[in-house]
This record gives sequence, C-alpha cells and structure tokens, in this order.
Amino acid sequence: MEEKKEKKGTSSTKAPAGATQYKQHLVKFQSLIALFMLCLVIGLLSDKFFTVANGWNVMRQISVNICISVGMTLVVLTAGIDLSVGSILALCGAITAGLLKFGLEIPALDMFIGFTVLGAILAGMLTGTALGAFNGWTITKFKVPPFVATLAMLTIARGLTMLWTEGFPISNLGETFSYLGTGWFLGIPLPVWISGIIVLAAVIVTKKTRLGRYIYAIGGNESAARLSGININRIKIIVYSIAGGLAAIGGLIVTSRLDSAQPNAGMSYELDAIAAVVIGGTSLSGGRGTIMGTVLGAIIIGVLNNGLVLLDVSPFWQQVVKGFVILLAVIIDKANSKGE
Amino acid sequence: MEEKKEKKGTSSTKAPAGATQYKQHLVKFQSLIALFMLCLVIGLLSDKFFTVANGWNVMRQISVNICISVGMTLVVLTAGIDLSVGSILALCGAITAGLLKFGLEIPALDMFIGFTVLGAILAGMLTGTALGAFNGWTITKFKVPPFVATLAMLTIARGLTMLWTEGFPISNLGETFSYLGTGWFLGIPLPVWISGIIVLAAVIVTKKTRLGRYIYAIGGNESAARLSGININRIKIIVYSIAGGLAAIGGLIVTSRLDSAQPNAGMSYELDAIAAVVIGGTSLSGGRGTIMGTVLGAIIIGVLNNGLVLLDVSPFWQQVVKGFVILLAVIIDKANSKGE
Amino acid sequence: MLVAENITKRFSGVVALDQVNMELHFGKVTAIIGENGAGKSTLMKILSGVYPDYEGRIVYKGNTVSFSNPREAQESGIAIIHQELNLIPYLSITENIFLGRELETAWGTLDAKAMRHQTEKLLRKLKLDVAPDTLVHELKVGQQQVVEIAKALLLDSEVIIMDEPTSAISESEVEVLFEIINDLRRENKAIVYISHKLDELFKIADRYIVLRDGKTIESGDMAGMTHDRIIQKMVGRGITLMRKTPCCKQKQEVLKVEDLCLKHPTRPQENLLKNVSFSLGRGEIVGIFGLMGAGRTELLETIFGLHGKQISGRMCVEQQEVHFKSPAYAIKSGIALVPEDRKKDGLVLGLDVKTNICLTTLESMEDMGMLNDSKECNLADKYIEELRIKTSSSAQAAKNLSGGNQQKIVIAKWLATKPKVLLLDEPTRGIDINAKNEIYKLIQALADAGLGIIVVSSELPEILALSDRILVMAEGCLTAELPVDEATEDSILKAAIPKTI
Amino acid sequence: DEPKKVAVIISTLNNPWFVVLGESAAAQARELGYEAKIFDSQNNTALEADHFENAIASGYDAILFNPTDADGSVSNVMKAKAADVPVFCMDREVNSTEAATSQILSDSYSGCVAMGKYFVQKMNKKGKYVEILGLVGDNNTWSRSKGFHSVVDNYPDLKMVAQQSADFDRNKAMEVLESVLQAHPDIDAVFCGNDAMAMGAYQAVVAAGIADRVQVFGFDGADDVIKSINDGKIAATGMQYPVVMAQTAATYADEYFKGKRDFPQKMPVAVELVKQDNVKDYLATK
Ligand SMILES: Nc1ncnc2c1ncn2[C@@H]1O[C@H](COP(=O)(O)OP(=O)(O)OP(=O)(O)O)[C@@H](O)[C@H]1O
Ligand SMILES: Nc1ncnc2c1ncn2[C@@H]1O[C@H](COP(=O)(O)OP(=O)(O)OP(=O)(O)O)[C@@H](O)[C@H]1O
Ligand SMILES: O[C@@H]1[C@H](O)[C@H](O)CO[C@H]1O
Ligand SMILES: [Mg+2]
Ligand SMILES: [Mg+2]
Repeated sequence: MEEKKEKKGTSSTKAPAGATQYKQHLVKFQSLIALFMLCLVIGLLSDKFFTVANGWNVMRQISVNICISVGMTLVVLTAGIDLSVGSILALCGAITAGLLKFGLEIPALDMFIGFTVLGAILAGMLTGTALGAFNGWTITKFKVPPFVATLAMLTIARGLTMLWTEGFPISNLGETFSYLGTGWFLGIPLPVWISGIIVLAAVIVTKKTRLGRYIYAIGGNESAARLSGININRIKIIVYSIAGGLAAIGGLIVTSRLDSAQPNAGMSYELDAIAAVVIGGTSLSGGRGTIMGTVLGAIIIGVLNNGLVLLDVSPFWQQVVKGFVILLAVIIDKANSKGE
Repeated sequence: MEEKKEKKGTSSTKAPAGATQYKQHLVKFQSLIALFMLCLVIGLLSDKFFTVANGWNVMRQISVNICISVGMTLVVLTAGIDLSVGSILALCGAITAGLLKFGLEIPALDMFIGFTVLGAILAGMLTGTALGAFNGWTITKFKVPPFVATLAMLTIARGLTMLWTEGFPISNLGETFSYLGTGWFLGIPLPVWISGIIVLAAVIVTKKTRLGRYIYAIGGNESAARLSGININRIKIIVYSIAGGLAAIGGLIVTSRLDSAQPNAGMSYELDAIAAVVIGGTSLSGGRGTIMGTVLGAIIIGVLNNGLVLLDVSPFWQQVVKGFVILLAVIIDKANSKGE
Repeated sequence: MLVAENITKRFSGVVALDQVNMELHFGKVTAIIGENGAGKSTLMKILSGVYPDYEGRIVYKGNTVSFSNPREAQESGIAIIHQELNLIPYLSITENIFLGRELETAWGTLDAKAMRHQTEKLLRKLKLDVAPDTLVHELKVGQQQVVEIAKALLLDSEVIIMDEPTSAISESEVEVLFEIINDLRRENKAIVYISHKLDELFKIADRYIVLRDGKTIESGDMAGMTHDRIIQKMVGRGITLMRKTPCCKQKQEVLKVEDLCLKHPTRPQENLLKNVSFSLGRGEIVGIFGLMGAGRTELLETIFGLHGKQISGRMCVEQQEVHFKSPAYAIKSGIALVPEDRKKDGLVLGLDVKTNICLTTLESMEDMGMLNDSKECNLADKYIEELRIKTSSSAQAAKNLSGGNQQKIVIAKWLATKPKVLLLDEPTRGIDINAKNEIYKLIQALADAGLGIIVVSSELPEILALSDRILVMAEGCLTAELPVDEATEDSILKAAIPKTI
Repeated sequence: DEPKKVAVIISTLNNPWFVVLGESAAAQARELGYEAKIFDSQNNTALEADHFENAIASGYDAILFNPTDADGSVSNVMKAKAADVPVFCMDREVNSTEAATSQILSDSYSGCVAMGKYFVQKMNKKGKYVEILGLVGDNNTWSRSKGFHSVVDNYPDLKMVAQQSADFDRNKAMEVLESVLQAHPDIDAVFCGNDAMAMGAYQAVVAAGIADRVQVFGFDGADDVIKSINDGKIAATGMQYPVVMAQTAATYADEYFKGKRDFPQKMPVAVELVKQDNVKDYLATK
C-alpha cells in the first residue's frame, strides 16, 4: 500500500545486460541473509537444531503455510489480498472429513451419496476453489476491495464450517486418508512432497506462462494491462480460485495429519501467510515478488517457531521475539534493496 | 489497494458548481441507506429493536469500536493500516489496571510507585501513544510496510500483555475507575460521551486543521505532498500515535466496564475497525473518506451484532449472515458511487 | 481506408465527441489537431477498442467493425501508442512489448528466447541501446516512450495511432521516430499522429483533421497550411503568440549556486551533478536546456532540498548561505518548484482546486489553530482569477481539469508561498498551444514582477522564446552559458550533446 | 547427569484457567527436580502437533498434556508413544485408551448434569433462561451444554429464550447478554459455559438493575466467582481442580521416571458443585 507512490527516480540507462537478473538474485539473497543469520543464532544456542530429524520437522510443519502462502503470493502480486484462506482451509478440511465419514445425505431427494477418499478430497478442493472464485467474483464484478471481500469470506466460511460440523471435530477418517499427512515417500514426508510440487508448479506458472506474466502485469499497472488486451477480471478470478484451492489443500494436509477436522482450524493463518509473502520480498502493492522468496519467508517463520521452542523461550516472550524478528527480517530486506 | 490505479479518465470540466459538495453528501448518504435498510429489517422482525434502552445499549457497545475506528480512519486516510490496535487496547487496559491495583515496583531501585486513578489512566494512554509512535517510526524510518510493521506490533503487544499480566486478568479496580465504563452523565452513558467527544475532535481535526489536510494530501498523493513541503514522516508518526492512543482509550473503556483487564481482550478488533472504516466509504488506498462515514460503519456493525442476538439467530448462522451483510453494505456503497 | 462516421461519445453526461467524422488513408500520415480536451484521445480510444460503447459507425476496409476490447482491434491490425505511458514498471522491455501476445513454445510455456530476439531487432531499429531484459522502471521517461513505440510496431499493424509519442523524447529521438514513420508510410500503412508541437506536424503529416470541443471542424491536406491557420482552426480565433523582449539590465542576484554536486543514489563514487555553478537575478528568466537525462530535473530537485544529504557545494539565496534539508526549508527561503510530472508530483488529484492551491501555505490560513474557510476561498479565487484558471469553482476536483489548467493550479500553489525564485520543470509538457501561450505570458509577468525564474525545457523554441539567458547541461555538467541574443539552435545543441559517446 | 525434561503442552494460555493448569504442572515438575517448559497450542490442534514433534525432537522425556481436542489430539499422543515418551493428560481427555499413559480428567459433562439438577431445583422447575456458550468450535463448550440440557430439557416449563455464544470471553458475554436483555428483560436465569462469561453476564444483569431476581450460573470455580457466590451475587459454579490435576500429572511423570508403569488409564477428578450453602468450604481451601 505504502509503496504505491514511488519516486519516479530511475536508475542508470546503461545498466549492464545482466543487471536485472543479478538484482533478482539479490532479492532472494536478502531473505537468505536473514534466514542464515537466524539459523546461525539458533544453531549456536541449541545442538538439536541442526539435525536431520529436526529438519524434516520444520519442513513438514511449514508445508501448510507454504500451500497457503503460494496462493497468497499470486493474490498479492495482483495487488490484492486474501484474508479468507484460514477459514477456507477449515471448511474444506471439514467437508472432506465429513463426506468421507458420513457421506452426503440429501433428505429432500431421499438420497445418500457415499464418498471414496479421492472423491472426498476432490470435493474439498472444489469447495475451496469455488469459494475462491466467489471472492474473485465479488472483487471484479462489484469492485469490492479485496480486503473487504475476503474479510467477509473469512466470516462466512467460518460460519459455514460451524454449520457443517455443528461445532464438533470430525475424526477417525481412516488409514488411507491419514497417509496423506503422515506418510513418507522416498524418505521424504508426504506433506513436503505436496508443498514441493505446489511450489514447483507455481514457479513455472509465474515464470513460464502467460497467466504468470499477466499476474505481474496486473499488479504492476492494472490499466496498462487492460489496454494490452488482458482480461483482468478473468485473471483475478483465476488467481483467487487458485488461492482458495491451495487453502483447501492446506486443509487436507492439516486434517489428515491430525486424522481429524477441527472446526476452528486455520484461525489467523492468513497473517502467517501474509508475513511469509512480505518477508519473502513481495510488495503488497503488487507487481513485484517471487514464489521462492515466499518459500524463504515461510521457512524463516517456521525456523523461528521451531527455534523459539528449542531454545526454551517462554511462550509469552515468544510472541514478543517473533514480532521483533519479523520486523527485523523486513528491515534487513529493505536495507539491502535500498537502490530499488 | 485495488483502487490505486485509477482510470486516468477525467470527468467534465463543466460540472456544476456544487457538484463536489453534493457528491460528498452522497457518500455519507450511501452508508445511511445500508443502515436504514438494516434497521428496517431488524425492526420489522423484533419489536424490541426500536426502543430507547436498546439504542443506548447499541451506542455503548460500539463506543470501543468507534474509538479504534476513528484512529484507524486517520491511518487509512494516509494509505496505511493498523493491525495492532486490538493488542494495544489489551496492553494499555492491563497496564492501567495493574498500576491502579498493584502500583509499580522497581526492584532494582528498591522503589515503589503508587498510582491514582488519573495517573494510571494517563500511563495507559501514554503507553498506547508510545506504541503507536513506534509503529510510525518503523514505518517511516525503515520503510517497513504498515501492514507488516503493525502485524509485528500485534504480536509484540499481545506478548507484552501476557508478560505484564502473567496471563491472569486483573480485576476489582475500584468504584471510581469503574464509573468510566458504567456511569451515566446527563442521561447518556459515559462511554458514549467519550466516543462522542473523540468523534467530534476527529471531525474537527480532519476538516478544520492543517494536520487533517495533510493527512488527506499524503493519502491522496504522497509525493505531491512531500514536494509541497509537508513533513510526511512527522505526520505519519503523529497519525499512528493517535491511533495507538485511541486504542488505549478503548482499552480503558473495556477494562472499566468489566472492572477487569482481560489479557485476551481486543482480539481481532482490528478487523471490526477496518470493516467500519471501509463500510463507511473510506478508501483503503487513502486520501478519501470521512470520520462520520466510519461512525456510520461502526453503527452498522453494532446494529448488526445487536440485531442478530435480538433475533436469536444461532451463533453458527450469525457469522454467515454477518459476512454477507458486510459484503452487501459495501456493494450498495459502490453501486451508488459508481460515478466516482 | 478507415472511416469513422458520426461518432458520438458521452461520459456520464459530458459529450466528449459529437458527430465526429474522419477518414484515414493508407500510405498517409494524418495529424489530429486540437486543444487539450478537444477529444483527440477519446476518438483514438474508440478506434482502438478501448471504449466499446459509442454511437456512430466505423468502417474499416469497407466493412463496419466494432471492437469490444483492445485485443480485437489489435487483431484487425489497429495498433495504438497511448498518450499516457502504459507500461508495467517491474517487467522487462521484452515482457512489456509482448504483453498480451506472448509467443509460446509447443509446450504452452513462454518462448523467452524468441521474444527476446525479436525485441532486440526492434530496439535496434528504434536505435534504443538498452538490453531487452532491462526492467522498464529503470528507463528514463523518453526511453519508455520508445518502448511504447516498439510495442505498437511489433504487430504488423496496418493502422498505427500515435497519441503524443514525442511528449517526453528529445529531438534526436524524434528524428529516429520520423524515419520510422516514413518507412511505415512507404509500406502503405495508415498513420495517425497527434502532437501539440506544431513544427512536427508540418514535418511529418500529409493530412490533417481539426477537432474542437468534440466536433470535427475541418480536414484537408497539410500542404499549403500555415501555423497561423492551424491555430485559428484549433482555437476558433487568432491568438497573438508571446514574443519576449529580452532585458539585459544587470539584476540583483537572488540565487547563487556554487560547485553543486549530487551523489548517485546507488553508486556512491559517481556524481549525478558535477560542480554546477550559476546565478540567477531578480526578474530574470534563465532557461536550462539539455537532452534527456542531462540532469536538469536533478538540479532543480537538488536546489529545492529534495536530495538532502547527498549533496555538496554552496547555495545562497539573496546572499545568505542556505542548506535545505527538505523542501520545507527551501520553501521558507522563498524557493518554489513546479515539478515535471504534474499528476504524479504536483497535484493531489482527488482533492479540490482550493485545497491544492492552499496546500503550501496552510499555516497562514489558520485562525487560532483552525483553518479558516473563507481565507482559503479568497486565496483560491484570487489565483483562479489572476491566472485565468478554467474551473467551475474552487471546489472542483483537480482531476477534472484539463492539463493546462492543472498546470496553472500547480503554479498558483507555489505563487501562494510568495517565492523569490520559481523553478519550472517542463512547464508546458503536453499542453496545447493556446494554454502554452498563456503560461508563457504568465511566466513573463511573474518575472516582470521581480521573481527569479528558472525554466527547464526540452523544446528549443520554448527556451529561446522565454529566456533572458540560457544554460545548457550535458551529463550532469553545465556545458554552456549563453545570453539569448547570442544563442542559436546550433550552438545550444552542440553544447547539449554528451562528450562521452 | 542432566535432569530429565518435562514438556507441558497446554491447549491455550489465552485463558487464565489454563495458565493455572500449565504453571502448576510446570511448578510441580520443577519441584520434583526436573526441567519443565510450557508450550502454548493456541487452541490449534495443528500447532499442538508441531509442539509434539518439536518436543520429541529436542529430547523431552515426558509430556504433561492438556489437549485441544479429544479426537484431533489422539494422533499427537500416538507420536509421542511411538517415540517412547509418556503422555499424561490433564483436564481434558483424548478419545483413546491406548495413547496416553494416564489421563487425569475433569468431567465437564457430569459436572453439568449436577449443575442442571441444581438449576432445576433453584428455578422451581419453571422460568425463562438464557444460555451463553463458549467457543462454538470447542468440545468443552458442548460437553457442558449437553450435560446441562440432559437434565433441564426434561422440564417443559423451563424455557430457554436465547442461546448465544460469547467465546469464553468476559466482555463478549456482557455485551451479548446486554442485547439479549433488550429482547427478554423478564428472564430468571443465565447459564454460562465458564466463569469468565458468568462474571460478564453478572455485570450486564447488574447494569440492567435486575441482579436481585436473575440467577447466574457459571463453571470452573474461578476465584472471583467463588467470592461472588459467597457474596450472594452468583448462584453456583462447577469447581474444577486445575491445580490438583496438574500436580497429579507431574507426580505421575515422576513416578514413571522412577520405574512405575501401572497407572490408571483414567483418573477422574470430580467437578464439585459450589453453591451458597457450601461455598465456605471452597473459600477456606483457597
Ligand atoms: N533515482 C535515480 N536513481 C538512479 N539514477 C537516477 C535517478 N534519478 C535520475 N537518475 C539519473 O540521473 C540522470 C539525470 O536525470 P534527470 O531526471 O535529472 O534528467 P533530465 O535532464 O531532467 O531529463 P528529463 O528530461 O528526462 O527530465 C540520468 O542519467 C538518470 O538516469
Ligand atoms: N473517462 C472519462 N470520463 C469523463 N470524461 C472524460 C473521460 N475521458 C475524457 N473525458 C473528457 O472528454 C473530453 C475529451 O478528452 P480527450 O482526452 O479526448 O482530449 P484530448 O483532445 O486528447 O486532450 P489532450 O490534448 O489534453 O490529450 C475532455 O473534456 C475530457 O475531460
Ligand atoms: O474449564 C476450562 C475453562 O472453563 C475454559 O474457559 C474453557 O475450557 C475449559 O476446559
Ligand atoms: Mg489526449
Ligand atoms: Mg527532467
């Protein structure tokens, strides 16, 4: 928001050919510095930090945040924001769990539909995508500011979760489904695979496809993008749908990992996701940022959470420290990219 | 955010003389329509709604949100945002309560300072203002995006509250302090007086003072404001300090009403405040909006909360309904101001 | 041939175009001429599919067409260079040029190599010596405009509309553009050329169409037209162009700059301004000329206190040494800056005329800490009258005014500070000849009233018409100082060409 | 060699009741000579899972556990079990008899059955009342509500005129009841899902000037509510013993380290009804 009126100042014309690439590397590099420093400090203070087990631990723990943050990155790149991801995560997890466990009864038609694991998963993901599309629809069709549209959805989806679960967790969802969140494959936890694949796909989309290009263009200068013949509304709806779908995947992982869908899952996850995005160097005013930056941001937050526990920081102090570290990470970032 | 790249298209030069003023009236008018419709529906469904007692009830309940939202309006007018108000509210309430009840012990100096009610109140307000100033400082000095700076403060201030209270409420603060939140004066509840005076002061500041003018200018076009000789950083720090101070006042009211400072007070109040601001027609991209609009927004939210309880809507459905009403209120607003 | 018949376009009540007719011929350059707000851009936006809702008919190669978005127009072979830059700042040149029509590989991914290659070719053709991967925001405004041109040339369009393509580029780049236009003409394309620089029209256009107040006034062959006739058609009456009589009396010095240096923001060992020294007298108008990127804007900004700690050297206002930490200090010492980009840096577009005018002097609008509305109105009304600002009232939003009138508001807000020195950076960019003339008169009158004025401009005729004395800059250095009667276009240009190339 | 380490994982520290539970457990563990650290799950079962993983990875030897959810927390406890780390549940249970080494439980449901019976008696089997629920996504909310209704719903003359949630929050309870009182100024009682809400409800009743005829019922046995019962302000609450549960859990861990293995799978700590006529006993013990 704050950056929207930038100084017009433009840097030298005679920038060497590789300068841009170099700068982009630097952008990633900044968050890396923050991460590196963080790991160093924690590693020095705790010998449990640099262990393989703890490494997988951290990776698995951040996999949900990564799913959400990747979607959030796309949204933020278009100069939007999505506050509803936490609620959508809860709702979709609950829907999958509910369908899996109880199936779907439609009393009016006297019908009962049973669901396979795959069917229930698809239904959950579909729900997330649909809710995301609804976000996109209110934002583009009625010009509701994204902050408000998704704030409304935050409330709505949470309410729907409560209605669907009647306030009770839905548990014992069976071995197969459980495997999704707890299993290992080729020595790597399944949630890490899932988030890894999502990251890879998102990197390809942002770097190598039209969709990605248009996302940057819309965030960079919406009216110029429109004049270039880009269908802004369509792209935005797609982006919010993706964000919803990825939140749903996050919901599946959480639910499967706990073997239980919690009605109050995902509360305030949107803030963690936004923090990851911003720490990763993506500008909240849109048009600038990378998926890998966000991944680094998520890792920083994950390492921080893990480290604070390993270092035996009291829970009350944890919040204070966490706040300052986030602040510091962003300040380091800003300081290094001053030229921008 | 979404509105920042406005279409450059400019409307006619030959608009009638009063057009701008007329339009500004209309802006207020739009939220009024939403409020009016809302009241009508609730009034039709419950005969208890349109009673004097219920009126005071709603007014008293929204007084805290009004304190916060007024500060939030100023922040948003500068194109910023403040997510930390809820935590600051909790911390300041706790500090006032703690000082009032236990005084301040400084073991290092072997000192003990007792506090009068007034002293404790001032200490609380000072804390809020200082934390707000800290927000402003990180935002201006280190160019941390307001979203991140205040998100960090949200965590920090909550942690500090926990540390200060050790997680326990501080209760039984005495008659005098209690009066602030529960007393009446000239037939009007004291919290309503307080929020009323704050609103009045804010209206005067925004309409009649340099500070107000500068706030609009910064939000409207920061670089033009800078080139006009306005000290942007100073104004921003002042604005965030005011927001912090007003959150502290909100904290005093809450604490005094309950005769108890709750460590988890004010959770997610920032969202209600932002909703009030946006429903009231203030643009999140800054430069446009009014205090009275925000007051209307806060009343809409208050009436909605009150109405849903009066109508005994189930807690599950309440969230869903609330989300849709907020969406609707903003859509009505947008629809009526399409010309803009 | 492309024919527009009886085109009418309304914006919420305002009629921007009223029964406009127009013909574009292949192999010809058609100039669209008209004052600010005459409807030129609106007409072009209709032709290029930006506004799908209009009355009337467009006939293209014998068929009636109606485009519902820019892409459809593009696909039919109509390309447009918009008046306002329409680039994405954080995408590269290649990415901008191919935006909306990316090349893809068989895999459905972007074909970066092919796009880069084509971009290189285009840039070479346009003589823009920058790597295709450079991000657009790193380019100067002029270079960005060249990228806009490249964007329009990428497609093999048959109709190419150029809406003020030269508003931000310098003479040498204009030459390149004209070569290209000539090529296109030879390739039998239809070209629309819009510019407020009349000289250019005589150089490049074959035909002209005049618009006034949204109506077609006249069209015909450029051959045989004169300056005065065009102005007559455009404005609806004759105007007497201001001609300055330079005054050579030695004047009392108001501003003196000695050895002013400004560090490069990212490369600390380099200077953007190198030992600039000059002085300015009361009532004197000094023109500063230079090519794009010569450092003129930086010089004015530095004097105005915008570069705080990055500077070295000495500055005196009325013999008093001064150090400006921020614009507020400069304003206090009586310096005012009318910035280059009025929309971005000059005005708060969403606020009304009155508020914009009073923004710099709010302190004196106060009574007991409260702003006094009538004082503000008086001040605004005073300048609206004095500068003849065309607005319905002082409560009109600034964004609703035409460019020339917006520029006058910016000047008004600075005059309100009662400055001793007025710095004007490209004061007439994008402004029609009539409004330009009024601003010239205003500048002259202000100088006569005793202000010291510095005018930065990329237009030689403007510099020559206004200045008592001319400074020339190249690569951050002052390269020449000439009294206006000794200055010729040649001597000025020679001093402006960078030595290092 | 190094002292053994005990992790205290608490559902939320955003509620003083749990702060007492957590700190008592940690204090007792330290008393017994162990290192102890408190983890805050913030009512988030997924975060709780992270805590388990982190605690296991960093070599904790036992976990004193207050679960966020009876079903959702099972998988977490199983993880600890797989790593040979004993888990002792406090206050709330996990729905598995194989997972935890022992569970020291407060029985909210039966506590509220007793509460319901007392409620019926105090109300003379008739009247209008309001129920204020805790967090609607929290299982304690529902075990209390269900226990209460299992009794009270059998009396058709006891009419629940409103059922609203106040998230276990004192301020919300006050505001919600203020609004409810506009629609139903003639209620006779309020049943609240915890004591924080009971205090808030009581304040709303006082502000409305009907404190003398409206009876407020809470649950927890918080200090200020016990005092209020003694002062005749609040009708009754269900006394839970967080300190006792916490100390028992810590003591069990100590015994486990010393070699004991046969713990009772469930060790119910009764919820006692505190009312006017027995409140003195509870004042004394505090
Ligand atoms: N913020 C910046 N960062 C890096 N380089 C800059 C910045 N601003 C300007 N420059 C460089 O400083 C030099 C002078 O720029 P300046 O804008 O003063 O030129 P100018 O003569 O006013 O040209 P124009 O006609 O485009 O305004 C240019 O080489 C430009 O690239
Ligand atoms: N989107 C819009 N909404 C309302 N009015 C508009 C809009 N766009 C243009 N106008 C009005 O239509 C008229 C014609 O504007 P246009 O931009 O076509 O003028 P122009 O001839 O291109 O002027 P210039 O030389 O300044 O570029 C003006 O009165 C303008 O204010
Ligand atoms: O007893 C506790 C507290 O009452 C809390 O307020 C909710 O959860 C229960 O377990
Ligand atoms: Mg135009
Ligand atoms: Mg310049």
